[in-house]
Amino acid sequence: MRELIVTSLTVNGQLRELAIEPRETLADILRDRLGLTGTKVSCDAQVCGACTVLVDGLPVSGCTFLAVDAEGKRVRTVEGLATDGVLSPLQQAFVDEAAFQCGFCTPGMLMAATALLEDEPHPSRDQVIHGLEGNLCRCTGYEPIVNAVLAVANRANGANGANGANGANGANGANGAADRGPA
Amino acid sequence: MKLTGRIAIQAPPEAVWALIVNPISLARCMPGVQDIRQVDERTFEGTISAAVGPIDGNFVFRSVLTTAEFPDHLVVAVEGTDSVTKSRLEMDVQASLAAHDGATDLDYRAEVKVKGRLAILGEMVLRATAGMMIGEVARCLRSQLETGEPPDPASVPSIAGDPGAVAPPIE
Amino acid sequence: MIPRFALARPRTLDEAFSAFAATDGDAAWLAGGTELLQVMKMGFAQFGTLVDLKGLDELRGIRRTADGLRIGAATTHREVERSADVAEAFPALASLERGVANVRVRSTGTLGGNLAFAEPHSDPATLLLAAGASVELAGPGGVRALSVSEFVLGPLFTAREADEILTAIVVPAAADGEGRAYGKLAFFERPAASVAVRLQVRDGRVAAATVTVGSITEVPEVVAAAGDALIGEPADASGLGPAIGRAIEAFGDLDVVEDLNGSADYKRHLAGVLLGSTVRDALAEATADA
Amino acid sequence: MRRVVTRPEVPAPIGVAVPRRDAIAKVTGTARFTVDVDLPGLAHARILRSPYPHARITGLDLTAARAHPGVIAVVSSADLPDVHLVYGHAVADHPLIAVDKVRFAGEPVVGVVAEDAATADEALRLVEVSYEPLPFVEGPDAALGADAPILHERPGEQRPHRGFDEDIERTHANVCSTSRQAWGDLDAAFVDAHLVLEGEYHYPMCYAYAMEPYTAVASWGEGELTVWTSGQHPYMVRDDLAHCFGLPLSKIRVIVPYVGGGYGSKSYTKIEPLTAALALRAGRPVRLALGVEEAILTTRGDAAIVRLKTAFDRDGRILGRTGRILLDTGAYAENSPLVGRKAANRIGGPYRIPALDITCDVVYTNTAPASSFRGFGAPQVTLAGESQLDEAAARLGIDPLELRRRNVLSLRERPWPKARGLDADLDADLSLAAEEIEWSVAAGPGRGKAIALSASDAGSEPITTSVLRVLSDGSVTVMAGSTEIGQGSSTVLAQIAAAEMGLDLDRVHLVQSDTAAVSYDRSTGASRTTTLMGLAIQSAAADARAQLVEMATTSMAPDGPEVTEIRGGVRIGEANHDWGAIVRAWFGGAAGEVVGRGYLRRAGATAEMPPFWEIGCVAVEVSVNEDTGEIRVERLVTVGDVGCAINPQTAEAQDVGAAMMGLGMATREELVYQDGNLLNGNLFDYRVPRTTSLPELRTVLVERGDGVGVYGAKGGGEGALNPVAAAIANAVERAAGIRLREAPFTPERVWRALRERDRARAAAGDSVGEPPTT
Repeated sequence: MRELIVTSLTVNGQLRELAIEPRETLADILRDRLGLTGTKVSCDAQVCGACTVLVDGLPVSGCTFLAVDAEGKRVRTVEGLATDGVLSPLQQAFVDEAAFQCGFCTPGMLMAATALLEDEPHPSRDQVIHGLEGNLCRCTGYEPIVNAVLAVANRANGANGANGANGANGANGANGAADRGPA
Repeated sequence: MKLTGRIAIQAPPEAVWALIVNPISLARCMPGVQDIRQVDERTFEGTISAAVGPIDGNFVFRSVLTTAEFPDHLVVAVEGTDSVTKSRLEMDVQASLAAHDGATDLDYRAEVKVKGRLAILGEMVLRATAGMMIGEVARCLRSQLETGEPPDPASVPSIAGDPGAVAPPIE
Repeated sequence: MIPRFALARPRTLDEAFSAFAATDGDAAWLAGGTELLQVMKMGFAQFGTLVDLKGLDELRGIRRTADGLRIGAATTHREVERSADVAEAFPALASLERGVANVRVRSTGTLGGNLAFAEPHSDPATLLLAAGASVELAGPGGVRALSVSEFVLGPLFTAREADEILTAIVVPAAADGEGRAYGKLAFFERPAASVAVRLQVRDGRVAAATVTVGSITEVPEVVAAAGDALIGEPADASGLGPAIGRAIEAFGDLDVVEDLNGSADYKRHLAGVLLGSTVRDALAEATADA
Repeated sequence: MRRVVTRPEVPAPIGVAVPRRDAIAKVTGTARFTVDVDLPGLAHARILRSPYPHARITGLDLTAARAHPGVIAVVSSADLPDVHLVYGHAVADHPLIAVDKVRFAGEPVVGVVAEDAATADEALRLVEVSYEPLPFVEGPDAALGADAPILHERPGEQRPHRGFDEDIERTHANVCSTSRQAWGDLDAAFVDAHLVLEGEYHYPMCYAYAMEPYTAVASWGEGELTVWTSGQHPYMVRDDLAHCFGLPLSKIRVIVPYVGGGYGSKSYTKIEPLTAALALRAGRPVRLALGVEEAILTTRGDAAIVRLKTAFDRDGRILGRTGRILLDTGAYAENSPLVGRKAANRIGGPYRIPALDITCDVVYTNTAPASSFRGFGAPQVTLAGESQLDEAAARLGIDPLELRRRNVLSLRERPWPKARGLDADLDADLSLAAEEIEWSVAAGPGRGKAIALSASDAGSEPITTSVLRVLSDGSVTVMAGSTEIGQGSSTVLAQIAAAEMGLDLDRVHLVQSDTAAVSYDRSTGASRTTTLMGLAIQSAAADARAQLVEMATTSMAPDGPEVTEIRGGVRIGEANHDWGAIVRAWFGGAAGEVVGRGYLRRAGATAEMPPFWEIGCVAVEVSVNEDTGEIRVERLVTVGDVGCAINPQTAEAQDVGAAMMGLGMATREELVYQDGNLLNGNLFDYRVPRTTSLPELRTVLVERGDGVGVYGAKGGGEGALNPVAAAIANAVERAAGIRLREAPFTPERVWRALRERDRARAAAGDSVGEPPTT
């Protein structure tokens, strides 16, 4: 006998209602029930951050967050970052800086960085480094990821914000995405 | 993992020996023993339910008494499998008794090897679990022996290290 | 893969106890799930029912009381970390919480869940022990309060009965001239060694001191001799130097357990390294408004 | 990034950091990985693994598992009589599921296929297996003991893809393979020596932690097998599948979607035969998606013990080097015989060594199998080789940079008699590294600097093909069997095709890694793709262009003006025609297609082995925490000597990623076994670098056009990893006066070395002692 719990949640702005087994994780239902396979599961132990999604604005590990606990909550995934086919400034910065290689950590990294910037729009390099410490990337060595986040932060600051010293790439980033709307 | 320790018991060594050399009576002192049965003269099997960290499972075990030479040479090999992770526990226990002032010091040395997922719980958890079980055994031995009468020394069983030796009597 | 379970979602403590009782013991309490669900995934535990405590209002929220702080057990690390009350009344806890695991675990994991799990390589218990905190347990038979040392009995092992719920953590207010601090070193996901210090300064001298260690021993422990070594000493960082040396010597008696972080003597040494900086942090707080 | 470019001019878009072609898919979550492959009727598999490091399987009861609702198939080796169970591309010793016995804790014993993975998991718990434990062995020294338990009673059959020419010798029952590299008069070298250094160096078992764990989907239909896999080498996997299932190569289709990191750990065959066997018994398509904990038990890197002796003259010139390397391959050969071959080749480093004699034994132990891992033997042996250079420098009072300059090979000089001459100017690279790390400026207190080098005989066998199709609108589809594993091959190869056909990049489409659609490429590894697939594409493009020019002549100017090839087409008289116009004209309608092909083998420019030398050149500045023993790499310099950076951004990214991985392995990464169990087989306790590990970076790309590849390119992506551990060890020596020979340099190991140093100084009456500074 499988107990199913009818759960309503908003995923990337769309209200969804699903009958969910209690054991199913948010990553399970996003991937297997809603076809949102951008969210990836790697360590399955809340260490690597590949499955990071936002629930009511907070980053959580989709691999260990019970889907039934998303009842009534707003869930955001990598698929919800771009609007009308236009990349978010952070996504664009990831493209510009090549802040990915294999791409398996990227959805989680983008969500973690999105939460970071929503929480602190003007982070220092040190804040970015510490804010993303819980998201692993095995390909890049992190430098381009940190630069991409700082590029967006510096753009939000104006080209010569408080973090100008950190943002060697800020100017390039700003040019690259100047017409893509506010950060 | 190695465990060593001493249990001081206010009873003569003969009484302590009689109890520990007999798996059935010793089992009564082990917390969580569900059943124990004799396979041959030196082999016993049984089930212990125990909590190891988050794991609440049954350990099916088999113990073989390889040496029992009163008073200072008791060797038991125990191997068991837990029902939850199917991990395997191998334990070699050596015990010796020393008498002083009508009391007995039971010194034990155990080497425990864990094969399987249980091992990743780490030594801290395993050691603590073993420590709690040994504590229980010590309490039980004392409560059984420190009030009871010592047995007749002539009945104290002893077997040599080789398998052909005389088996201990089983109650 | 989390094994299948049924979910009960009570709204009150009484509903929770009934739900638990109905399972014939085949149940566990669920809060943030960061520890429990992980253990279930690893195949170490399986329960017919999880009783979710997140719907119990009485387990949530942080309150300042006349005696100190009362933190509902289901308060998340993030809520503790960002609480203005905690920042003011117990800044060392806020700072500790900023370093617990990672931002995702802090979003969902709860302070009560952390303590109830009693993972030996964990942050909060060591500081709470030094701070003289207690935990409140509610069971079908009533409510009881235990000190942290009474509560944490072993690694992954507490005094909580299976049908009891950890409802709150109560931290006494800092006395005048009191400072509390926590320090840790972590080489892997969890701390390798941690130290907490609570000390009180009167008339330029250390009047009271408690030193605790965590992650190096099976449970967080008060090292009484280490605290004693600080008492009566001048309350400035340089003046305390020799006393800190004596306090570190007291770590020699600890039963330190070797693990992947290192062997016993190395972990003991790390605790000693941490003690100096942690005492200085506690001292800074104690003398901040003096 | 600093670029040093002396190569000739290159056509667009070569040398340009064009945005990666996988960028949009990867930042929007639409990039498809194997775990995202879904099929109608897809069933899910889970694997029961041995808890024992070595045991005979004495009983198996699958009844309860088979009866569990939702279970489709429960499979042990006994259920696969129609499958050739033992595979292995080098040595066939690896059963796809345990047969009679298990050789490491974590070996697959039973597979369950069910409607969903949770049900399969439940059924696993109902399987009863009884084992008779056997004595087991950990560590290569123990495995070579006289009474050591034997893992493989019979040697596995040698197979053709072992990657080297000589036969595998089995000198001990637990020796999987032995390789020797030797030249010169070693005795003379040591007799003449002014200084002989001898030391033992340890390199740990490491886990690549590709964030995507091994995943495969298998589907049978009409006697044909289709497998989607996270593997790097689809064509090698196809070979093993053909062997296991007795099928012709043409009946097997292996498709590799985007791969979530490989670093060598996904080379060759992993779980594909098992997945296909489960699908065969289930009669349904099956997905087997391992978790990370299972992935760790599937493949790790070879641990190494290196006992090395090097003779120097009084000026620091190397006279000879000898030693023995023991590689711990775990339970199965996998690709370790080749790792062993390469370790023996690479231990000399890029130095002029008159005499050398190195033996490398690859040894079986009861641990998870080891195989290819980025650097491939080089990190293991470079720790030893480069450490001894700095040890010699210190003993002889010579600056370590100067000592390297005295020994380093010149351009075109052969490292050993039959090898290709070195295709790099390493003396110049050393200067660049020295400039960037500010070698002449002393490091601060508690800090030290070091520069280290490596050169790897890379590229693997040059067996590669490509098909380039010129479509009727003039756009081009390139078929290239190289896998996109994050290194950027989908971008770089398209850039090469665009440049060779004279097209804009958006006119080129690349199809990769589908054995039914794309012609053969040996492998995506050994840093070979840009160089070797690049050459195959270049040759396919030349073939297509030659055909098109010929077609233009016959169909567009049969009697007329001369046809000259121009960029992107031909000029006939005063008119330019693009490739599409020629296709349409020749076929005589609005349709048609011209197919160019490129074949690469050991011939011509790629006749000599190795196809190229992969260079590692790094510099570090480290600090040592005297209290805790923690090492921090404060600054990291990488000099990427890649001949020609087709895409400077991806070339730099590969270098930095490799160096950071090396940093993790040098300082923290190590799989720890105890009593036959892996104790830290999870991400809690196996620590890979994080954002907080990031040093201040300086990167240099060097492009001298000296590689064998297109526009003088040669491989990169592994080189920067290889010397990192040695560089850190050498820098620590200069920072703190301790010599670390056992990686990883964990805080405790460093702390112990510091204490030992203090004791030694105290004994020498030098109680404080200033550490030597750079």
